Amino acid sequence: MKVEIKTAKFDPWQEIKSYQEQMQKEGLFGAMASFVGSMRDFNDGDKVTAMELEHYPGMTEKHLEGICKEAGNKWELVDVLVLHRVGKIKVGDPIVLVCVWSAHRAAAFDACRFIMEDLKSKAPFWKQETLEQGKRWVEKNTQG
Amino acid sequence: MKVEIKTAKFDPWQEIKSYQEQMQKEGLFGAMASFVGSMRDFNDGDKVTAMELEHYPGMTEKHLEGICKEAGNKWELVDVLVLHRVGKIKVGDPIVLVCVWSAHRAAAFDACRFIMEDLKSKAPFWKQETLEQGKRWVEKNTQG
Amino acid sequence: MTIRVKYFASLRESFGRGEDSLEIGSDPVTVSELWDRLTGRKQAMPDNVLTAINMEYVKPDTQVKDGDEVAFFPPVTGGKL
Amino acid sequence: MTIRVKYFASLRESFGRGEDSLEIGSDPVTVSELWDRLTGRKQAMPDNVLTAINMEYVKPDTQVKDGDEVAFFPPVTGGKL
Repeated sequence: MKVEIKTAKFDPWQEIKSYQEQMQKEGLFGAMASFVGSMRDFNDGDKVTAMELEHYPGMTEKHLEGICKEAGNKWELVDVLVLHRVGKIKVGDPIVLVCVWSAHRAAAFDACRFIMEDLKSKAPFWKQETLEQGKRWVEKNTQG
Repeated sequence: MKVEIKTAKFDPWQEIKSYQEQMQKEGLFGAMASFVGSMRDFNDGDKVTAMELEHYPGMTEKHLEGICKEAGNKWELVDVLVLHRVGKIKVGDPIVLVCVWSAHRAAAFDACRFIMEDLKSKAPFWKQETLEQGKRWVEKNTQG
Repeated sequence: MTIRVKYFASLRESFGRGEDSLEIGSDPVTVSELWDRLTGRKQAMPDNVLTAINMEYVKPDTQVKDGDEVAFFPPVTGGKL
Repeated sequence: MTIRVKYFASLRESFGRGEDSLEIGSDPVTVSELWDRLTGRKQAMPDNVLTAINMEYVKPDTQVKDGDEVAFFPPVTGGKL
């Protein structure tokens, strides 16, 4: 299991590939479900040109590790990888990657979604958007 | 939208990356859900050393394109990529990739799973496993 | 009329071939009646055999037309292990 | 007792600082009472302010102990846009 906060842009595909190679669990998993959240250029009807993500160093990692362990208790998983950007983010940049390996597909799908939902609703991240009119702290999450 | 039957081993991460780059839809999607099914070394309690996947050339592609269009009618999607291996497959090789891009995460998760379930239960593929005792055609799908 | 028939997977193996081309009279014939002709009525078509005409799933009581491609195949088991 | 306090995001901006270190007496004090002291009771802690002690979420009526790290922050909005 790996949870990491990224302060610079990352390539989700390269990260999955490298992580999967070092896992050395080929043949053990038949399923891998992943989710990548990336920065859109619009939110709540406004054009967003940039974004800054703040976190609580220490607590954020601890919280994410807790979510992954909880998922591991609920489903039979082979491995989990969670990466999350902080800092200044540009349109199109990946923000979050959740990747779950398991023997069968239901566990991978369910656990990946569970981790994402918890991450969105409870993990200590805060975002500030830069609009044409200035900056604003986002005070609520988008639905689903 | 792209549906393709692959006769040789493919790298799912490289495929997603290349496809996403040529989409040129950065900023339009905030969510990408993907699933990769790969070959396990066990099934129904038996050790599987190799597998051969057969398909119905023409009908398989047509069927998969139909599933993707159906998903596009049910959810608001930005793009869909489906790749599926046929032929001789080794342990650990990727067999299927389903990748869905959308504005919000619920549509991406739901559509990715919908396509996978339909693909598993209805798309014309047949697999023959090589066990230590010989070959066998698989007559039923694994659950979930 | 001329009908092209395809078999896949375990059915291809039991028929010993992947394809047939049939010349049949102009009388209406259904997919399952075609199966009976092909097997010499040795066995009724098993319930789990799937059937397609021109690459679309059909029920076994669907009638075939001149030039159709009819396919018989076992339950699908695609995707991943 | 010594309490370290952290503020994040919009709260950090309104406090004008990200961190405080407080020396308070040994009388029992809860997280929300700590908020009152920090703001000089100018405003009750808003309902949507989240609170943590030593990097674990806690309810505002939880008591703080010597050496604790207490954090106040607005609703989380992580993940993706």
